[in-house]
Amino acid sequence: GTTNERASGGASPGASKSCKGTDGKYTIGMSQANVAEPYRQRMDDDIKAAAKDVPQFDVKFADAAQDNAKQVADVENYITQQIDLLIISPNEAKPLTSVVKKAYDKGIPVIVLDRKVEGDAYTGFIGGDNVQIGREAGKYIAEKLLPQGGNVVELKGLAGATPQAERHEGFVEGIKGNPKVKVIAAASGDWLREKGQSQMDALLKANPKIDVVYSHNDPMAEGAYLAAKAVGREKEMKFTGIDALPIPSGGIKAVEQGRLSATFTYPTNGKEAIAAAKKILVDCGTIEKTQTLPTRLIDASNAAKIYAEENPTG
Amino acid sequence: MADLVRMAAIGKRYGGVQACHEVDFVLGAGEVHALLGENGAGKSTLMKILSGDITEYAGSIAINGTPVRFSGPTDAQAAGIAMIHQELDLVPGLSVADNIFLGRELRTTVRTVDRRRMEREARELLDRSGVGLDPRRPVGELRVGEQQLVTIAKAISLDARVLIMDEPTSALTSSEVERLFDVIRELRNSGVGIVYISHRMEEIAKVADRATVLRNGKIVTSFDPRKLSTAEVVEAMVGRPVQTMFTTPDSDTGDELLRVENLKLKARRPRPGRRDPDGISLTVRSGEIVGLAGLLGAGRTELLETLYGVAPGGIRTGRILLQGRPIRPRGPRQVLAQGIGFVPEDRRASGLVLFHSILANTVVSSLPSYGRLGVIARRMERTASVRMADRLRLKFGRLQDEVGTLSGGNQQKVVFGRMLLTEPKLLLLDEPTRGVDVGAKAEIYRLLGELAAQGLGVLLASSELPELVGVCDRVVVLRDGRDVASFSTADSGEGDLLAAAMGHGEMFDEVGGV
Amino acid sequence: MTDVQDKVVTTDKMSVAATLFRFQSVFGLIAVFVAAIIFSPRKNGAILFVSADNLANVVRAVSEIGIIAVGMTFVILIGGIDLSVGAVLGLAAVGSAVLMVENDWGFLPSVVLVLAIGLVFGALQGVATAMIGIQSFIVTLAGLQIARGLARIWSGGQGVAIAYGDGPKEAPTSFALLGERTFGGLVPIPVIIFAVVAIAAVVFLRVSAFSRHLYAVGGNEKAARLSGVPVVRVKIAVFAICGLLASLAGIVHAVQLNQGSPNDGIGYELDAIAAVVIGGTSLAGGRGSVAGTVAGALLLGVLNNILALNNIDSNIQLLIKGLVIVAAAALQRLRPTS
Amino acid sequence: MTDVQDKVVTTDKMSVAATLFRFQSVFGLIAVFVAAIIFSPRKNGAILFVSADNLANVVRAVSEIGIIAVGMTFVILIGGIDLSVGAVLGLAAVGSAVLMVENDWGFLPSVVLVLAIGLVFGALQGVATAMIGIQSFIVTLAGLQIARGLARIWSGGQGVAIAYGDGPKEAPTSFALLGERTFGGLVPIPVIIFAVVAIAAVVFLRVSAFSRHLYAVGGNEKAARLSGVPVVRVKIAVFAICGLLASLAGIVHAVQLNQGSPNDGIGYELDAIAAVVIGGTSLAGGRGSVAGTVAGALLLGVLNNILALNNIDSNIQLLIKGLVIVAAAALQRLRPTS
Ligand SMILES: Nc1ncnc2c1ncn2[C@@H]1O[C@H](COP(=O)(O)OP(=O)(O)OP(=O)(O)O)[C@@H](O)[C@H]1O
Ligand SMILES: Nc1ncnc2c1ncn2[C@@H]1O[C@H](COP(=O)(O)OP(=O)(O)OP(=O)(O)O)[C@@H](O)[C@H]1O
Ligand SMILES: [Mg+2]
Ligand SMILES: [Mg+2]
Repeated sequence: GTTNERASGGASPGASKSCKGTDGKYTIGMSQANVAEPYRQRMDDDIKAAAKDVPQFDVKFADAAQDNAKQVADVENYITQQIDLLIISPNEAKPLTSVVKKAYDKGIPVIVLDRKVEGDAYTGFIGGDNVQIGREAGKYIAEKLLPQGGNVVELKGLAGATPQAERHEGFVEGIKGNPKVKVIAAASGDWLREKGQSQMDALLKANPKIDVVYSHNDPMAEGAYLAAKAVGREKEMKFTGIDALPIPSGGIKAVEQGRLSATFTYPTNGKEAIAAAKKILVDCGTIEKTQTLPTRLIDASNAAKIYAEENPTG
Repeated sequence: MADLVRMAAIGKRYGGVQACHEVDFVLGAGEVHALLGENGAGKSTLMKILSGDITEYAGSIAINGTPVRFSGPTDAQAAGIAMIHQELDLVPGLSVADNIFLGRELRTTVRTVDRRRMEREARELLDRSGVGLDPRRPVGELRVGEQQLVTIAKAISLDARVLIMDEPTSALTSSEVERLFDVIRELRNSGVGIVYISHRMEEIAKVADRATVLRNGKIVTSFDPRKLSTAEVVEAMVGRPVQTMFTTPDSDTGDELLRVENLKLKARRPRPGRRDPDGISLTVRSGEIVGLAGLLGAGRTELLETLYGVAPGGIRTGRILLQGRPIRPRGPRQVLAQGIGFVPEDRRASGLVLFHSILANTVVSSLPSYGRLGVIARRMERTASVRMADRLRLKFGRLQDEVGTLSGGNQQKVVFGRMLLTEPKLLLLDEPTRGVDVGAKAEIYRLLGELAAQGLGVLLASSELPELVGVCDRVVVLRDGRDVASFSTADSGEGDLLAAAMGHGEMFDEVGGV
Repeated sequence: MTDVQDKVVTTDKMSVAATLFRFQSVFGLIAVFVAAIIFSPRKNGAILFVSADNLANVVRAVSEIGIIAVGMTFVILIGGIDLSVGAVLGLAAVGSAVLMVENDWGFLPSVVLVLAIGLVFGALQGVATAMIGIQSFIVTLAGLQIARGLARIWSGGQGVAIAYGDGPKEAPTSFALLGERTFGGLVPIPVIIFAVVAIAAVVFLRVSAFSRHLYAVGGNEKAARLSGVPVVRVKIAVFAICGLLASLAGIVHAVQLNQGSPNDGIGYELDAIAAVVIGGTSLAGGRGSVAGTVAGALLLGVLNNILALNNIDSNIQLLIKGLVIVAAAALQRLRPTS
Repeated sequence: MTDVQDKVVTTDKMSVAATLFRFQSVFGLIAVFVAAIIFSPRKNGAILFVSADNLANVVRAVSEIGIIAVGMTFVILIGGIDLSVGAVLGLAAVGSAVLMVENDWGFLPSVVLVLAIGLVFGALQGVATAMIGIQSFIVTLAGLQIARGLARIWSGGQGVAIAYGDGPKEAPTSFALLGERTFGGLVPIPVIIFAVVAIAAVVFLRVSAFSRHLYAVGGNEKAARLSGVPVVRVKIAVFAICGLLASLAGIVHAVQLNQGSPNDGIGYELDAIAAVVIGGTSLAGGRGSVAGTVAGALLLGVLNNILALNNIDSNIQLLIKGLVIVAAAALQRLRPTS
């Protein structure tokens, strides 16, 4: 959920206990919701890369394969292993709340990524704001791509997934400013490239005039692009995505290569998570209770530069 | 004597086949009524109608004068009609006792299954038919013959007024058959009406009070079997005189084809009830038909399976020589390639794909010989199939028909024909005439004679002593997985075989002459 | 009649080997248990795997799959399969959440309705396979999609969070108890539910006439029919039981996760089938036991736990689990009667 | 054995009904086609569904499932099942991308290696089921996990994007051609590949001795073995063919999406099985045809297309698809000989 938490500053009382300074050795457990999503795989990769620079850290990874129950078990196993800090990217908020609290109550500092758990039994949350991203995308389409108005089709993520609802909600707000922008159709692409493609096949068929395709993530946008290209209509319309993963198959490259007009970063926060962990464990410091990272618009003007920044080694 | 069962103008059609046509059948209380006829004459169909298995038919049935129309087997059972089906219908995973009481389990006062009582009563029932089977054994572990005895016990346990036995003895040897006859006589004396179907002619005269012959779904005649000779009965069934059942072989045998020396198989994982070869020696010459005799579980089937390379894994000692060269049977493909064919005991389970065509079933073993490069020449396989069907006098509609719609004997011929198409030197036959009618049997015997005359060797396992004596040149008797005697049929009879099979001479007189 | 005492077949010889094989999945479980202790990481001298807390976690984690697998055992025993159980679990989880939270129903009526839905859904699948004669694989494959669609529609596509209390839009606190632990905070209630279901199933299979019918339908349907076994009724009942247990698992799922989501239970059917098969029940029907299934489910749970405790890479975990399933199934082949 | 499947027997008289049933999946397809035309949305008087473009899309969309389903037909004909095809598709998609992009291999060697991997993977599953005797459901359930794990490891967990060109880290442009359209930009190459596979399979099943063996194994394995059919070899070959076709579908998948991702093909196995069963092939083995499977796949494709063209809610789509699958399977039961 995106319910706004009171931003309560100070570190939790449990956090300081685990700090053993620079001489300590720390085992960090990272509980990932589903590595089958490129975004989350990249999150793991970012954490791995960032942790390399902290010699005291040993990070373990677990994949819940999109199953809340499995993720609960993963966290419990971390508690059994007596890890020093938990990073969790929850599959869904509510089901993970109680087990995260359990860890937190045992004195394990918890950094929650991407999707908040309920209550305040965690040390810090770092994430993006999907409503905000949707809003930015809406504004971008309403102001930059279709100032004169036009027809938009929306490719949604998996029905039932929170980001899907939020990216939709923000988008609707974002295009409000320009009443001539009309959403003429929406279809569910389940976050998948091929689903985006086949849904777009039908949308193209049913809608002779489409100006913009707003997709809830980059893979579906790419799929939609391929569908349009197959019938030679890719030049008639523009495509936007979300996520902007700095990987070869990610959205930044797609923008750089001109398939997508724009995409919006949804930061994985891997780097930030390790930095926060370092602050808690090594520096015996405190972290912000909530750290929301802003989204960035990626378009043709900055795609190449940002890709290079995010992948310093090439 | 009141009519227990009166079936009037019964008709049943399967597609183009009229299985029963205007059949009137009457069974009295305390009567053993034999139902005779060729394969496919409609015997099983008629009885399935009576036992509620088939519910769509023409005509009417009355029990004790009351008209009935059953909606299923349970219905018929409630009316006192029980049937032993031709195909053994048991549940392999359940115990003997559970099978016997399936569908009408004995309960305790709290409605749970009373296992102890079921086992006790099952044991009593089995003892009554003379079978010392442990009622707790899973039926899947039993031999075919033992399973047949279980189905008999199950039918008896129903305390039916009408008991239908559809080929109850096809997998039994003479001693079990004798015991069954004792039971039948006992039931008859207590007023049960029994319908007895069998292709073993010698049984009919022994047990039946009356016999009715069906041909092509119609009643041909009805008579007292004790007053007619077997030849006359056979003529009524087939519709023409059948000269000699058994073509006396010329014994014009040639070189040694198969030699088995002290064959033993020690199974890696022994299965209860299996009797693997434990020191068997025998020979088969080309042109010779050698019989294998033995009691239930003597190890005949297991010997043939070992020779064909399909016995379960284990250590095999002793030697097997084919035309003087030692062979190591590893599997049907390899053994077939060496010129040994095998006709298994249970044609439905291990012989045929019932829902595939006659054509497909006939040619499956000899496919490489039709066409080249793995492509089938349809004309060639068709020709071969037709030729084989003619040669075996197969009774069928079209080659495309499903084999499952043929009568049992004709199904058997298809399995037979398949092996002949591989042009074997040696045929291993396991109960090849089980469930086959007399006419077809005579043809199979004639065929065996012909094949032998052409130099083929045959090893024939059978539970029918008349068949062994009539068809074979020589009979080897097995007991407990060993060969215990060998007879030339020219100078020994069924009594000698039986005595040897049982391991003592007491039974000699009892079953002596048939 | 002559006396034939000498022909009594002795069963003694098969005893030892057969007994071993009969309880093979139990032995497999023990073997895996011992292996787990050996491979378990240690902390401060303590073997993490055998800590009471961890063992409780292991069993709690398999309780849902276990409950489903018991129902699946019944279905597989009659020679069928039920691919819809995961989706029915999701439907039931959504149902409990929506009824108690959004409709403010009480504990009992909600649970009863949800169980009834599972029962009826299963029974309908049973009707399709028993009366129309469609193969259960297909019926339940379609059932999977239908149940999942219904769950999505009922929940409005979103997970429905469960908050407890007496107010409106709150679930009765009695429901929360189902997710708690008892016996000094050690034994989770879901484990107790699983245990009760398993024991009831074992006893049921042992003493009821229905169980004989069930084995008969799976072992030889024609023979069962000819013996007067009500084949159609048995099949419908079995699918209904399986649906009922799947929805029971869904309730347990919802209470453990404080939420009912339409995407709950995706893929659980395959885990349940794996547990059943590892437990020695034949997919061909007619042979197997609930005790084996329980052992199979625990075996998978221990395996998951020990892989996780050792932080094996999730991709490597996939490989190892695949290989263990094959190995366990291969072991089944060693039993004397195939 | 081909005689038991959809073969026209010209010489003999056969009732109209029987003929109708023989081609029932084809009639089912026609029925769905007609329904699609009726329910198709119209734009400016034109029926959207029947536009050449849309029809090409329909067939393109089913080409991967279709290719897989052809292999699945073989496996189901021998009485087996292959749950690993979706994962093998993913593995093959990853393989083609990694080899051509990251390892800079040429078109031919990459394709050959990827196909070989699918073939060997399938063959190994065949060995496990034919020689060890484990049920194929279990073997391929494990195979699914293993293939998925391998794909994840090979790709590093991320989809590998395919860019075309002559430079390093670029795939040969010849590969891109596979995703193009031909015959005036109308017919997608994947459709042609699917058609070739299907026709080859139909011809193969009709004329080869191997196919007789295959039907025999599926019809009665014991009888087949005793008749000298090389049962083990047939089984291994069939699973190998299925793996090969799944990896061919994976290559097609990669080229159509310009990427190979380890998560490609999740759940495709169930779609493929549905196509086979709707096409009239019996899950019990020994009965069925590739022509039916093709009709089944097209039927599902048309259904998907028309639901999407009408913008039906995705949850309702699940319900409708479930019901259509059951209805199609129920129709199968009407054939004269069960
Ligand atoms: N289910 C069936 N479908 C089609 N035809 C059948 C079916 N059952 C029997 N028939 C046919 O009906 C006829 C009578 O068969 P039935 O089984 O009654 O013969 P039978 O006298 O018992 O022969 P056998 O001595 O071989 O047992 C045969 O021609 C047979 O092919
Ligand atoms: N416990 C068992 N488990 C599996 N198969 C068995 C078992 N007992 C016997 N068999 C097999 O069952 C088949 C039938 O045995 P059957 O009852 O026909 O024996 P039989 O023919 O009377 O005796 P013989 O061994 O002399 O042939 C044979 O193939 C035999 O190997
Ligand atoms: Mg008969
Ligand atoms: Mg025998």
